[in-house]
Amino acid sequence: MAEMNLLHAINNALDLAMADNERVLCFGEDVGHFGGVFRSTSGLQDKYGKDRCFNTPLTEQGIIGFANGLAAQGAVPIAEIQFADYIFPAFDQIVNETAKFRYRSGNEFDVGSLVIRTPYGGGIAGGLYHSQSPEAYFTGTPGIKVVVPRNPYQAKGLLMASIADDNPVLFFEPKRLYRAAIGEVPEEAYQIELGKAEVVSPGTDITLLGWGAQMEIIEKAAAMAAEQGISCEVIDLRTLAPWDVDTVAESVTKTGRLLISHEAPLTGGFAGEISATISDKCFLHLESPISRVCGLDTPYPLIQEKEYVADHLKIFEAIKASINF
Amino acid sequence: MAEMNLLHAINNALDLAMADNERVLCFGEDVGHFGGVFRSTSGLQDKYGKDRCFNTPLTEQGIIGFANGLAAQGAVPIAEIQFADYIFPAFDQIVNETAKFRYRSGNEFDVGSLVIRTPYGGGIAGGLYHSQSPEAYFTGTPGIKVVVPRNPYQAKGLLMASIADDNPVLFFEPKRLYRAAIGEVPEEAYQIELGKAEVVSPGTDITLLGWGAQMEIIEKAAAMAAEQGISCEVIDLRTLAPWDVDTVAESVTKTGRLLISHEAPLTGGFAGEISATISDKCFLHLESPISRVCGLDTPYPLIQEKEYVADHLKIFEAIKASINF
Amino acid sequence: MNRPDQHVGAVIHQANFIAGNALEVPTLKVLAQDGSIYPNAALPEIDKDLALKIYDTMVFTRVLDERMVASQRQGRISFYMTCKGEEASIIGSAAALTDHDMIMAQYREHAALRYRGFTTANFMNQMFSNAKDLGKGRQMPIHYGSNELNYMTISSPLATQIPQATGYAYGQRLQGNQALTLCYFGEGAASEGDFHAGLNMAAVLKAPAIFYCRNNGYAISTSTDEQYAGDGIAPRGVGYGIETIRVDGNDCLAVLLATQEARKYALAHNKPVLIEAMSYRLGAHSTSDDPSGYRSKDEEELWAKIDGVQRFKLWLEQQGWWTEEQESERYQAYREEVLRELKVAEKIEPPSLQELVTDVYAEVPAHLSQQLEQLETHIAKYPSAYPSASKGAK
Amino acid sequence: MNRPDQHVGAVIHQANFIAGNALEVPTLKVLAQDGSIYPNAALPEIDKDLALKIYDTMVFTRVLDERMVASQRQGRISFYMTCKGEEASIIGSAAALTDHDMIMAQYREHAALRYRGFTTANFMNQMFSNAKDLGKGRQMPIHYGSNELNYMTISSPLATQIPQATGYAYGQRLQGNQALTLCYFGEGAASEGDFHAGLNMAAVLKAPAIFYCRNNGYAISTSTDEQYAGDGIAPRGVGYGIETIRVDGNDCLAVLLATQEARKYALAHNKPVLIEAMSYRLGAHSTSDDPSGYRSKDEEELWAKIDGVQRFKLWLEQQGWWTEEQESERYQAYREEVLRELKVAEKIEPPSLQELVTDVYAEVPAHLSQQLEQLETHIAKYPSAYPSASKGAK
Ligand SMILES: Cc1ncc(C[n+]2csc(CCOP(=O)(O)OP(=O)(O)O)c2C)c(N)n1
Ligand SMILES: Cc1ncc(C[n+]2csc(CCOP(=O)(O)OP(=O)(O)O)c2C)c(N)n1
Ligand SMILES: [Mg+2]
Ligand SMILES: [Mg+2]
Repeated sequence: MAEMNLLHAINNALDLAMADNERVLCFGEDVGHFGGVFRSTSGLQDKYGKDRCFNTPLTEQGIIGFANGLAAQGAVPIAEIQFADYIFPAFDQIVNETAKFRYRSGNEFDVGSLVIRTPYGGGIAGGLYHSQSPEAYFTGTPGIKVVVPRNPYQAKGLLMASIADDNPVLFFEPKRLYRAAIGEVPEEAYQIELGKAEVVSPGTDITLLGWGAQMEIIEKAAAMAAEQGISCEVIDLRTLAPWDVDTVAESVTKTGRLLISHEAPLTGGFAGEISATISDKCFLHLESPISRVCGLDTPYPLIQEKEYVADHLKIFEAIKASINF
Repeated sequence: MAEMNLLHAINNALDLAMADNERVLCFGEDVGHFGGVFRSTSGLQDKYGKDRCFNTPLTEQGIIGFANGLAAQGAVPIAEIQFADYIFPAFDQIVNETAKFRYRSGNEFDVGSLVIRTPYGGGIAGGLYHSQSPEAYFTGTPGIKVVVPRNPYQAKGLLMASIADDNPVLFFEPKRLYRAAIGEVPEEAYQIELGKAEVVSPGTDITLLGWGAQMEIIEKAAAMAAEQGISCEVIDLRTLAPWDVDTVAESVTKTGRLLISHEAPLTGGFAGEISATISDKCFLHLESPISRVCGLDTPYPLIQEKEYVADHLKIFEAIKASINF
Repeated sequence: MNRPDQHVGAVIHQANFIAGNALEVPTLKVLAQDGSIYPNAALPEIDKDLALKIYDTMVFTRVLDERMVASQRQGRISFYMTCKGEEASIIGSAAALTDHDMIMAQYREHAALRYRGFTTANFMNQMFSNAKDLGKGRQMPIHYGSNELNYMTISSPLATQIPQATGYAYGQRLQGNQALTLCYFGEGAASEGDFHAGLNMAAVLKAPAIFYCRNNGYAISTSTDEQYAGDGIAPRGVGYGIETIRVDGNDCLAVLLATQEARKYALAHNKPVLIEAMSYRLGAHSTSDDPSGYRSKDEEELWAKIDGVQRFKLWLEQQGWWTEEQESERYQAYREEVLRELKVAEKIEPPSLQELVTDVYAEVPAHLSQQLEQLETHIAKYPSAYPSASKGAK
Repeated sequence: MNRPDQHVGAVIHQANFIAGNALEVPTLKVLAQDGSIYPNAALPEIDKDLALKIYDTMVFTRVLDERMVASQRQGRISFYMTCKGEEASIIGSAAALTDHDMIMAQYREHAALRYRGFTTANFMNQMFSNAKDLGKGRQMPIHYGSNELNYMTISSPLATQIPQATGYAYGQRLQGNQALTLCYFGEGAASEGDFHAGLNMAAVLKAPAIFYCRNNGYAISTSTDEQYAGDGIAPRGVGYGIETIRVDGNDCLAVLLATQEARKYALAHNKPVLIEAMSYRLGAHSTSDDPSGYRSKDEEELWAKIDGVQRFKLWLEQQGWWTEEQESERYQAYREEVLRELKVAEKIEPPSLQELVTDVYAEVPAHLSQQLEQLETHIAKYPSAYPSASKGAK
């Protein structure tokens, strides 16, 4: 075990993967010598050479197109998109190509070895182009897995599992936690199974569901609720596509209440899909409407970030409203 | 009044808009002399000249980037994307630019005059790249309006309203109905207000909600249900973003049941958002879980299209299940 | 190190613009229209076997195109695209590769797939979307692919294969197995952003790829003067620092020569090469298209006269390698074969219902198993409404 | 009509590739390092007023950059980017335009905005995201924009402004008002697909746009040899059939001359022009960046020596238009002005809470009014937790 922040945990996962398999490659804008603008690929070029860890020209559609080709060829590409806000030029390569590669060819070809890493989310005074949480654009796309870790331990285990997984994985990293989240992380390789939500803390009155950086905020609200005698079951979804319906449904069947919180705007966010599915599965168990505490339906603001975000106070109020429904 | 198919209705709307305002321009791949691969811009170049109706080079990101610039300059661009399946290369220009143009500039600049037209949907033996219904990728993006007409009369009125609207509008045209849907359409200009759902036929037992080409299928199922003595209230949402929550909620408050059907895959489709919102608003009125009858969570198939789609039989079965819940 | 003198070649003191047409791009020609070799022309590496294999593929492609357009008209298949007019260009380039080289095509290059060994049955199974289609009946006709033959499955979205080819070739270079990737695309597709990304990345990252632009004059109805204002696609190569050549696409020997040289160069230097083959789409864009709406018969006839198949045949005859008798025999044989295989393929059952949910992921996830199960239950209620149940397939 | 002879210039019979560096791109230089004019050099249209306005903008920009980097270090603003090293390039090009011409910039071109008349207060209000910011406090520092000054609001996603500039210029042409669009972008951004789309469309659709590439050696840490393998960006112009010129970006007179000529050409012919200005990003990429991780002090010093501001000043002095005394006075005055306006701006309240939901659409739709209302109710419960309530803004 070693104490690592989230960046170190990711760097460590990449390092172990590259050491283990010479076909693993890391690339993206500024990823090479410089180690990425957040330094998550720091030291990898020195260790594994320029052919395996390198800068690309500044073109996200090119990066993912290139990565698709590499994966089809049998390499194990780990492509970085510098900010999730800049993943959209690569949208066609991801949604029409990555996600459909195996299906359209009848399994003659696939890009299952591909991992796309990208920092997402707000809370860093980044305004509308350095704060987005675009996960729902991808959870509605059959053929890719979507994974979001909440802390260093999870980040390493989930990233190693994503690299090993035989499907393309979009790995969203909560950049607000890169240096802020610190925890004990095993130094050796390990994997956390994809597709499984985790009950972070058990409870009886209401289920609180989230992922990534939002988990910390949900837990803070749960602690406030606990002081009021409300027992929250907190779940980290971890894999958003395909997602673990059973764990969530089981919890809601028990608690009778569900609150989902994410950073992205409310309308069209992934909470809507979860709410629709759980309403259906747990219809007779729900004691109050499923609550969604999310960003406002606007672009991500700058100076009014504090007001905009789904913070612990808003979640706490929504918990009370759900209990008192 | 004249009898028009859906293509004629659209062509007629474009013609009237161009005649009315010389700043209206129509362009896209093969849109000029040839009049578009579906012929919706037929005759417009002859009538209004090459400067106002023209072919572009083959680049969707370029078409929408160009259209954004034109709109900011004060022109009224109507850009065509040949198939909705090919809108993804333009995703960044739409989601990061079009949708955020006014907001990010504090209203110094806007692209409110822009309309993007694109044929969407299945049922034409088009397989995974000529059948997609990507509306939910856009309904989760604040800043754009999303409109889908169900027949020639609606198409003309909604398109003319979209052109007049001071917000960028994404206008999805149900290509399966281009020639198949025929109806009476006024020859003069008229608009159908955006943002308003339409109760197509009133009913008491269950609300059926959809949009575009799916309406025809929903109505067929409603007719089957009627034979069994089930009275369906059928609603065409028409504008998907921002959507008319009130009309839907009012209907569901009355009927106590809701079924939503769309062509796109279930998971992440816009039905999830509607279900989540209506569950919340109508929690105490719902007598059965909200039902979603949608495409399977796979890419759109070719030879197994009939099995894949949300057809009237599946909807009919779901209506019965909801009633018998 | 970025130095102030890095890009400074000559210095000028007047604002003289470089003209948009400043770069002179010559065209490589080897074979004259009458089947003779131009005086002093270099010849590609070619012997009788290779020449006959090329021509055999040309004949097969002509027959296939002719038959399938007819089948589409008869309603037997839903859609088709011919490569008529571009056979010399496509087959000549494919013939310069080894079987280990990957081909990533756009869609109009089935002649290259045939050259690689795709059987007539393979073609038919794909076009009839039956259970034997390697692609499991999921894509429209002509979206072929074969792992065994190193021919990447066609994807409809244009130009996406270009940066993918760069990645594929990069992977090949790292594996050091002296194989490269040839990427076909149209002059229309070359307007997409992916073209720019793919070529620039290949040059910077040293990917041994051959980018082969089929400039056939049209992208559906859009002629080249509405597609670009420069001198075609070739000058763009220089913009990326890529070795480039333009070739007469109706001249099979010129195409073969250019591609053979490109392959040698790319593998020796770990660098990409751009080839622009000038030709013409003699047929409609697809069976959904009617070109009379946007171009003249005169124009079509002008190009039909300089057809590459005819030119190559004249050369073969001059070598004494081909006769009119062989010609009619071969056409006859292929017509029969295509018709026979067509009849077989159209009777083969469609893929099983289960294939609706396979290959979305490497394994079928829980939610898709459930969706399939529900679907099966539903179909059982209405068997006559669904082809899979009514035809008894499964 | 697509004719077989259309693209056929010279014919060759050997497979001679055009080399990746076949196009020789000279560099325009007017002003030598010592402030003298090169013998025989053409001069731009410039008089004393214009020259002093240019230099005044240079001084202001240096002061602003210096002060704001310091302010960021002090934690007063969150972020900053300088245009240090590129002032001559940016101001020289902006000075060739009329006020009716639209400027669409990347982000490092605030000197051009200043040249247009953006006040010191305007700058400060944007960087402090206060209620007087034209952008309503929604974007990070340096994302300026002004409708009145025809300077499009900056957007962080790179290169998106390039095809937009094509559209804007096309609209200008149709309106026939003899105005054009100048579009700035970095050599890094030129790798994006939008660059390709924007330039090709401009050439084909005859949009009077000047595409101005600031080649400053780096895209964050990525040097030009990892960005492209060709001879910079200029040769790409020829790929699109666009008139092109390369200019010494540290030579303000050369930049001015090239841009003046480009403007005349673009308006006279309704065609785009590509200018590549060779310069160097003397500072860090942004205040979040530390260039010592990827480049040497030696390299930086090499470029600092050929600084364009110093060069222009020497020329002014040789004209007798500027003295050391004026120099120190002006620096002093701007330092005071910037500090004064900074102190004013940082005390101005933030935009009202209502601005959270305006401008998403032309009017505030029902669901956003509701969200705002709920938010107001919520904030009223926890006033101390939210800046808008605790600071009493609204
Ligand atoms: C991204 C995308 N946009 C549009 C289309 C529709 N489309 C199919 S083929 C075609 C024309 C392609 O022209 P070109 O690249 O010159 O190839 P050719 O058909 O001439 O062989 C178009 C516009 C598509 N398949 N993909
Ligand atoms: C689409 C997109 N990708 C990545 C980024 C992150 N980014 C911001 S500036 C920059 C480098 C730009 O370099 P260049 O175009 O040369 O401009 P310079 O900073 O040198 O002026 C990068 C990668 C972005 N803003 N947008
Ligand atoms: Mg073509
Ligand atoms: Mg740069």
